Amino acid sequence: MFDYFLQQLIFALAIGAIYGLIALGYTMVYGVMRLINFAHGEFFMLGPYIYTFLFSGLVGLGGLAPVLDSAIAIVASFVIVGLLGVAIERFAYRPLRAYGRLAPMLSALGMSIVLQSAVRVTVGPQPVHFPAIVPSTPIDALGGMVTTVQLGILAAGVLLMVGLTLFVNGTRLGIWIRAASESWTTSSLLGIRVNRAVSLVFFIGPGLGAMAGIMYASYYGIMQPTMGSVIGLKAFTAAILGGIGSIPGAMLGGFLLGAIEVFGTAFLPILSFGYIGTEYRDVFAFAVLILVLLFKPAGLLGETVSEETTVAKKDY
Amino acid sequence: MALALENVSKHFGSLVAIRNLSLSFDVGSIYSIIGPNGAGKSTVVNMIAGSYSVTSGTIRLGATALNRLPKHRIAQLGVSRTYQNLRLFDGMTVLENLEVCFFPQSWLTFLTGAKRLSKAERLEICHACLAEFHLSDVADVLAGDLPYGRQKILELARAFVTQAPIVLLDEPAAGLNHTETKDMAAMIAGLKREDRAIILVEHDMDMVMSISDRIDVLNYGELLCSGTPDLVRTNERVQEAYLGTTEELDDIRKLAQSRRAQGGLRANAGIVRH
Amino acid sequence: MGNSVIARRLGLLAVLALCVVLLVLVPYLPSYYVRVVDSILIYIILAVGLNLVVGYAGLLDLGFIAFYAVGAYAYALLASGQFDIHLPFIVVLFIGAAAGAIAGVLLGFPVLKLRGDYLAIVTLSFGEIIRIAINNADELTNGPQGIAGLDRANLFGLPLTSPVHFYWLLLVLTVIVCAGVYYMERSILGKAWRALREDQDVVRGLGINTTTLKLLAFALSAAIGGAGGVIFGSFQRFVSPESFTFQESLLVVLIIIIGGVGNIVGVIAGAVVLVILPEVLHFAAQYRLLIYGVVLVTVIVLRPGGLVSPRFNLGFIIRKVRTLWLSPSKT
Amino acid sequence: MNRTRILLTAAALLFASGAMPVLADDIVLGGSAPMSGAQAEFGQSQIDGAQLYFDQLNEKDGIKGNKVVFRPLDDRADPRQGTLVAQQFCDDSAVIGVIGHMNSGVTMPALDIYSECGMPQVVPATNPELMRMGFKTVVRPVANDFVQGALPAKYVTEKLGLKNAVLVHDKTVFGQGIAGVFKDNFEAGGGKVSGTYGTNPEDVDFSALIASIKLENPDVVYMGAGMPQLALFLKQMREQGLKAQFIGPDIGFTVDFITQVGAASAEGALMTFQLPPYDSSPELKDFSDRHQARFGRAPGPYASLGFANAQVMAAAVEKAESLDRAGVLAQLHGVTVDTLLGPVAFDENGENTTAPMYLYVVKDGKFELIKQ
Amino acid sequence: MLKVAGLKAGYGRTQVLFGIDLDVRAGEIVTIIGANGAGKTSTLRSISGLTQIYSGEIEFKGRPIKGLPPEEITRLGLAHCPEGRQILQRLTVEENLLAGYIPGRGRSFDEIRTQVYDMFPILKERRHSLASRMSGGQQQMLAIGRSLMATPELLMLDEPSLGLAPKIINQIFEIIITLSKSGISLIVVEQNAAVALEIADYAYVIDAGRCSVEGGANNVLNDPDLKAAYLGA
Repeated sequence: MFDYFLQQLIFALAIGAIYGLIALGYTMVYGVMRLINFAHGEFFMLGPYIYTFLFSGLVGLGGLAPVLDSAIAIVASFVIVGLLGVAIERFAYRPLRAYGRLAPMLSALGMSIVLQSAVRVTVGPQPVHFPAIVPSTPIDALGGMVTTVQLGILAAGVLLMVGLTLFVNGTRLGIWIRAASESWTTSSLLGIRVNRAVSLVFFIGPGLGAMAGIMYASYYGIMQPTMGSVIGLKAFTAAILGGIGSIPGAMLGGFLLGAIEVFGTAFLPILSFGYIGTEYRDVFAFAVLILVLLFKPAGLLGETVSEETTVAKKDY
Repeated sequence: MALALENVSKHFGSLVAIRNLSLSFDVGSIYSIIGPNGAGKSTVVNMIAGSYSVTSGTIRLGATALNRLPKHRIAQLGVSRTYQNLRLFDGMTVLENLEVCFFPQSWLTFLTGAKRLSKAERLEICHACLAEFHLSDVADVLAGDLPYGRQKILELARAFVTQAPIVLLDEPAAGLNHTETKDMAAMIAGLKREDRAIILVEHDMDMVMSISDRIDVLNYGELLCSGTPDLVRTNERVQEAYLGTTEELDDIRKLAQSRRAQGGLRANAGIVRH
Repeated sequence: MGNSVIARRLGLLAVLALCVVLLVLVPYLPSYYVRVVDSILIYIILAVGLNLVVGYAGLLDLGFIAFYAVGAYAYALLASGQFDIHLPFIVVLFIGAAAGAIAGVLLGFPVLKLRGDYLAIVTLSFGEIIRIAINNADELTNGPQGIAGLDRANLFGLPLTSPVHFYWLLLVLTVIVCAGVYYMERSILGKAWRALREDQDVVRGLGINTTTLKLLAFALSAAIGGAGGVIFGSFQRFVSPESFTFQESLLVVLIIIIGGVGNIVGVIAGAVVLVILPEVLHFAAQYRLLIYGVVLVTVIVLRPGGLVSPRFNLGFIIRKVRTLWLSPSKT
Repeated sequence: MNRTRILLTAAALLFASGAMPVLADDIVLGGSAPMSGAQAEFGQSQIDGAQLYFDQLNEKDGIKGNKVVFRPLDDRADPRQGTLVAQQFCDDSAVIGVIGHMNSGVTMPALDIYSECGMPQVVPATNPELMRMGFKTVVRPVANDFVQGALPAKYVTEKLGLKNAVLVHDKTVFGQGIAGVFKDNFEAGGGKVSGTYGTNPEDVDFSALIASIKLENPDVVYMGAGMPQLALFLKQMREQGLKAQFIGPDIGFTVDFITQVGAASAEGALMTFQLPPYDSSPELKDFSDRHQARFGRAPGPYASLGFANAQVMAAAVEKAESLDRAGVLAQLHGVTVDTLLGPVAFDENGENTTAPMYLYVVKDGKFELIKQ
Repeated sequence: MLKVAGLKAGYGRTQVLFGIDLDVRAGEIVTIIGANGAGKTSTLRSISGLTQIYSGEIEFKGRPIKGLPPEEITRLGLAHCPEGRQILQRLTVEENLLAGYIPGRGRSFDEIRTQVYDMFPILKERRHSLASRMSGGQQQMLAIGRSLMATPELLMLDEPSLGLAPKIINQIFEIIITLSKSGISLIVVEQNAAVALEIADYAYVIDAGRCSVEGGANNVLNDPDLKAAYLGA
């Protein structure tokens, strides 16, 4: 049984790292804009498509060593998707800032439809094989089995998370983002160009989403235009679970959701003597989410906002 | 009906806002709570109204302990209040701002247990209240469109419309000019009734001194002094709390003078009244 | 009485007459258009219901379709061969509304203390839980197969067989729902909701239990959703989990926002636009969704407050009619 | 206000452009499947297949000298949209036959509408229930899920002698239905099903599920699901070293399946399909080439199905005495056609009596027909 | 240094300033006093670009700044230390300082930080603790220190003594004098009128959104009418 548990833990970590990376994008955008960016899942989807386009382009042009081609394509995907995020914020969200919180959310929904349909009509609706960036080799780990791809994902995920944490905590730009997510007014009084901080967030968030998309496509070997919808919703759930607006919360939420799903699948049927099948996995995940929120209304690492700390007018 | 604070303390994290405060208020009088900024005046109001929880001690209205009750229950028991910053329902008309106070007495009494009033009765009360506060002419104007002074009065009207026995007024004169403040003071004085206690938190000393039956002075969350306006006015500790001690001031004064010695500053320019 | 008043009265009369004529003419359209109008009416009912929660009480509910599903399945279970129960339509309509309300209270009771976005995600989760549960409860709901062959609705002996029949039924129900919600909006309950949206804290200070207030909004809105579901079930005569996806919830929210939050006229406009748009876009084949998205974003960026200005609401129209007709000197 | 006017004008223009003229003696046939949204891939492939056949007909002077106009409408896999599409076809008296819908859930509420306006309908949806609802306006050339689930069950129990199976399905009408049929036949053949697991249609990560299936140690895994889930599942199964015989339904019969799984991992997987291999006959080879030439891509998952459905519909129109719905309907049940999928004839319910089904195995990175 | 003429401003449809005129000269400490809600804070917010301005002119160092976004105004050397301190609670002390630092104004972060730490040793001591963990007085010091990170030429302090113990208040006022000596011009908005007038050079009294009285601080302090108005005597 220990082997089994360990094996499941490995799966949970791999998928959790991906959820966590996407959740970061939600949480950062939410932090500075108080916006649920429904289009975020599409940045995740764009990642592998743009990577493939660039990689095959590089190879077509003669290319360098495959490792280099791949690295260039990965970095360029980050940048391109990031810039796209910045542009979308500029044109679809910024004009709506003065109109409460529903209008930008609707705009985000619209953008999600636009991005997904745009990819579908240009490259077709069918799932496309995505060649693994790292060859998948199984390695025996304490009775469990872990593949190099899983290790790579975990490593890349943790690396990006650590990198982001260092960036946000240790650099001036990072401080700007954190300041802006705490208070736009104060930040602007300090001379922080809040719009640039927002743009930065809309660069990093989608960029990380694209990275998660590439990792995901590489893990499962496919990409398709709809791949962002469901996983986007899940990552959003993860962000809420961890406490939306909190960067460590998003990572925790991601890993936790991964664990809930994996262990839900693995143990629900056993624990319920077969009455609750694996098809109830998502019900289980949502139920856990609701339970967590009932006891920690602001998520696990979110700040509990009570009437005493802010007497906020209008929730949205 | 009497409202009493018994050994009430309030901590915000490590900060002690109110320390072992005991006060009691009876119907039929106007009370003022004064004190320097940060002394805990608003905290007292917020604790009575149930916006803040009480760290220790008890607040009683008659025989009922108010702390631990949810805020709306406290209001239903007869505590109404105004807010330091205007908090009207800006998008609703003046009349609607009052009408909504009678929600507990509407057809939904099965949820609130209050005495039911018909719509006509409710409207009658509201109109009477508008007349009393000279707001009848703007009954159908959106509250947010009123000038500041009248918004303040509307907030006052909202606190009194339900005839609550305990009314908490949090800085009703803030932002008003002298004439308006005087009018406000007269209005509040006129609202004094046998079955009502008005508790006022206010900075404007003219107003406080002119209408209060008793003044409680708070400093650092503790009661500094309590008594009639005359008593409070002559109390030295009150003077100190508002002005700081003379010795401490002297140091600053010296520093200031040494700075001003460099000259070229307007410290002695004449007064211009606009 | 001046000429201008008469002219304006005539103008108003003409506009009203035009509306009535348009509504009366609908049954003479080809069935497809009637069906589209039926769809619009169903979505108006749903959106007016959801608007109680989103527009008036200011709570973002992303799982509204769950109540719609509850209503639709109520009809499917109580008026079909599934368990060979065949209750009359009108009875199930009330049962569906009640079941919706109960579901609303069950959901609302624990979660209404949550703040905006957390409430949104919890309602979303609830919607998904209901859908997945329906999809998995094979013995009760046939799971993904859905329940087919629901009874033809029968109203006091008149069978409802064609889209035109449903048009009249839906028109009457839409008017009832809109009028009911309009009345509620103007009642003290509506005022309390508006106050709640502006400043929840102060509302509590007025002695109003905000949780109860929200719960009422939730229950009423869920009841309307449930009733809408019953009609949908009887109209479609087939229910399956595919009709109750998260996207449908979003569609109803979109209708409200794009029309103008908290405004019945806006909701009607939103439903008309968002139901007709995909129909109009059929010519675009695979580009349909792309254009739909582009139009959506463009509209919202150009008119972020919704298509219909908040001033132009039902109350405004009624006042206009009243003043022009009853006391023309005032205008 | 100006913006409002722009929006209104744009809306009016869009509305106006919806109507397209049709020449009087054209034969108008409708088609409907999801062309946008999550299932667009499958829907579009079917529409493409049908379009290909009608193009081919029109090149040779159409039917009785009349040009065939194929009018596909998107139903987004949404039952409500489906009824609207059905009504639109019914209202347009020019439309004398419809091929659709792809999803059983969309077809069910639409059947009512089609039958009321006497619309001859060729249905690609495979749920067995559909043809038992008693509608007389509809035929189904494609084998229903009974045949498809039964064939591999028989094969593994009888030929391979495997007796311990685990079922996985995606809780869709198709997936769950076909897994159920397999189960019945597998148990009838003496096998034992040691577990049935449901997933979600959009799932991509099955690793946790596979790890727990491993505990059952099955020798057959039957999966009723769509693509890419079939491929993902098999890939992850092999990665975890679960060696059981994998069987899937027709959706997996694509080249993509093998690329996505990887040739080595896909080796030995069994797949059912209504068609002999594309290179097995000149017609099929021709179909594949034409598809490539017309749309610039290989036939999608349901393209051949769409093609065959179009053949059936065209045959009924060909035989019709009058070129209207009644004329076509009178012939619909009686047609016998030699389609791309093999010979087709219908029973009283409209089910294909001769619906063929083929079993394939992946060998050396290719699907190879198993001769029975 | 700063000239404000005929400033009218408000929030949406609610006008709160009805004509404010200010003149702040280089090296001065100017205090704005007035009743709670009279418009003192709104005046500062309007100067900083946080409030919607209906009409009037604002000039800083001879340059019109009306309509500029707050961050650009700060970057010109006009810092605003807001009411209630507005410390970024989730940041540490040093991060708050870093947030306030504006690069490219001639001085390095380290340089100014050292200066701020010299002025407020307690901040150096607690540089790594979360700002929310600091006491009110420490937060006020942090707020001032943070404003200094922008190397302002004019610093506007809104109610620096709010809610602080007298001892701390005195410290804050001493710091204000020190700042002034170092060449920074200051506007101090104060409830605590008596002390403010002691240290200021020039005073404006604001009443219901208008400047009602202005004059040299010494004269305002000793004016019997004004004394009565603020001390209730």
